[in-house]
Amino acid sequence: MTNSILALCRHAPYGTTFAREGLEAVLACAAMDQIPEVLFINDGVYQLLAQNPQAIAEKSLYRNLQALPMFGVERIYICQRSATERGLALSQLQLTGADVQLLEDPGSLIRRFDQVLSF
Amino acid sequence: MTNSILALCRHAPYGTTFAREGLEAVLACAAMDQIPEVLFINDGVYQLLAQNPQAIAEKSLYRNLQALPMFGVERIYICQRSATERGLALSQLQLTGADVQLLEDPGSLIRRFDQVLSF
Amino acid sequence: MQFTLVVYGAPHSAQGAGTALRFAKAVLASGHSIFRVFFYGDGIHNGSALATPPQDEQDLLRQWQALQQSHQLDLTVCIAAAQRRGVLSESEANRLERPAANLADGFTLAGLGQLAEATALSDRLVSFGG
Amino acid sequence: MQFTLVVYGAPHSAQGAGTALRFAKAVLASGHSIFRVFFYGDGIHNGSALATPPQDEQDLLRQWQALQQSHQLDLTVCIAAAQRRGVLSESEANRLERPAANLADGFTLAGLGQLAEATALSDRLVSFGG
Amino acid sequence: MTLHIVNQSPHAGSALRDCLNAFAEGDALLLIEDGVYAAQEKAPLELPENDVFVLSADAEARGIAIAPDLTAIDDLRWVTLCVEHTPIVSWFR
Amino acid sequence: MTLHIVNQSPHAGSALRDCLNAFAEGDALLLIEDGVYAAQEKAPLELPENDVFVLSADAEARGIAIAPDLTAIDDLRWVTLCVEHTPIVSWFR
Repeated sequence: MTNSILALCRHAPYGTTFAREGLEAVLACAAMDQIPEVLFINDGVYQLLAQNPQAIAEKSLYRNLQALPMFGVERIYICQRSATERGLALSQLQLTGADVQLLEDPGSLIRRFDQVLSF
Repeated sequence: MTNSILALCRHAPYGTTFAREGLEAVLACAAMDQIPEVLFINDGVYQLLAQNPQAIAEKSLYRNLQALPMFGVERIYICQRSATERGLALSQLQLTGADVQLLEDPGSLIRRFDQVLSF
Repeated sequence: MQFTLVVYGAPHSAQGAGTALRFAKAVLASGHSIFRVFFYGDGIHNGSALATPPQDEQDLLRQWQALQQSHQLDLTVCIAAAQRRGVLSESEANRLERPAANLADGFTLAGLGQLAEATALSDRLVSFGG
Repeated sequence: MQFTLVVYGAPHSAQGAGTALRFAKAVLASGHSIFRVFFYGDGIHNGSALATPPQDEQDLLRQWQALQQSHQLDLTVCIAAAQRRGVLSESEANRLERPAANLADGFTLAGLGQLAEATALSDRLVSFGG
Repeated sequence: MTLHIVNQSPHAGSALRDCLNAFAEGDALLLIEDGVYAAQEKAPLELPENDVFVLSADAEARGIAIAPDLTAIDDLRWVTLCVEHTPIVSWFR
Repeated sequence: MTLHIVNQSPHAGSALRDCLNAFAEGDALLLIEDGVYAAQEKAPLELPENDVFVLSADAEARGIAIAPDLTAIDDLRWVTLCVEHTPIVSWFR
């Protein structure tokens, strides 16, 4: 039995590299068959808002996130409070091929896991 | 005529190196006879609280700050609101040999200067 | 118990680098073992052989290296994060045609799979922020 | 007008490094000049010759170097901040007895006096956070 | 008059709040990088009534709709803003 | 039960507030590094009633007096806390 893993994605894209390097770590876990579940919380919910970063010469993190379901990462949560505080509706925060779930109580989700990776 | 300079010290000591590297820059300006005035604001006011960082293997920033007046840096301000929000009294925030002034309106101080260095 | 430490902070930039080292010592002093220390994000700078702090500041590199030697620690630097930021082994420097290598002795470059493995297999994982 | 830019952000870590480069280009495109770009704090990593971003990510180093060549930019890396963090010129590496040098062509190591001078003498100073 | 530059998300860090506490009448504010999240209509902090600018490259990158009373600018206009103001203060991290 | 670790000043960043929004009954909180500024008596955020720990090395370094209802601990006790809890979540930057 290996550990269950939650990836906690807390940072907005582009301002720092936490979001990008978090995604890379999640994909690496999935490639090793250690498929994490993913919680977008705090400014991390902005990662799921459609983006167009050409003018700042970055790759679209939003587009790269769409790869998650293809790698078997299908349990994806969004903190409801975080989305609401930022004026975002669930319909604006979507991943193709994944059933993104709104979460009211992040604390009780977190404690279900053995390990939590923070990004 | 050279520019008047304000150093804006906004960060707590130790958590990041902004405070230490800010002090080094201020002393370097003073050594070049470009004596800046210094405003401790936001978490920067914590720089002036007596410290004992031996257990984290750091040099005392507080002690090093005491060198400011010796280098001719004598106009030192503390943002009153920042101190009050943190429950700090002026008597806890002192530099030997300097006349530390409480400042009610940082915005009107800032605009008196040609250049502002942020740390 | 087996601990894994994930370090995001660069030395002489964020305190997390020093905190991780202190925590590692406490883990070992408590009789537990360290499965791996994984340096990620800016934390990869902990593996730079060129960092030269002033005499009166702590030298985290030498302390990590001493700990590595005395406890055969696995100090893994994420290769992708390190490439971007300019910490290279000899073989990486050759492969990427860069003029020099700067990965410190005692540290190993490896992929994110090492983080996945450590997360899956160690008893506890603790992250040290940047 | 003469601008000085102070850069605190490391490339591939904080966006400030890229923003500073874009701002520098806009300053020059506007017909103003750049007195100095001073790399301080984590910003000194902009001067690393070893940073090797993936092909599909922007290469800030080459862009700074191209700008330096075309406009004779003064790209000064704070020597004290760089020593701590492991960015060394050949002469510094020799002096400090370190195994390699990694300061990129086009960048110069110098003391904080260069920041003081630039602050005192340029018309505008803009800082780019980490 | 001062030009204040803020690069931090108003949800994640105190930079914008700290800046507004040091804002004087007639100053200008420029939101860049993650600071553009404060330029949305329902942002958590109330911005000054005049002279609030938003770097459009950063807003576009993040998919942010800029509130109508704010002014989106490009990099060249940013340079002009710097010419028009002194000092220039950056609020970051 | 989760051990939450916060290393950011409650005045400068959202890490502590974010953590408390994800705190469950029975969880423990450890304040380290700049996080210890939340351990003072008049800190800006209300902490949980039980199981709040403060790394004493960091509090002492910063000259902070820890509120009497919190528990100051050393590095060894931190390791024990980690043994007693799972998962361990760090809130930073």
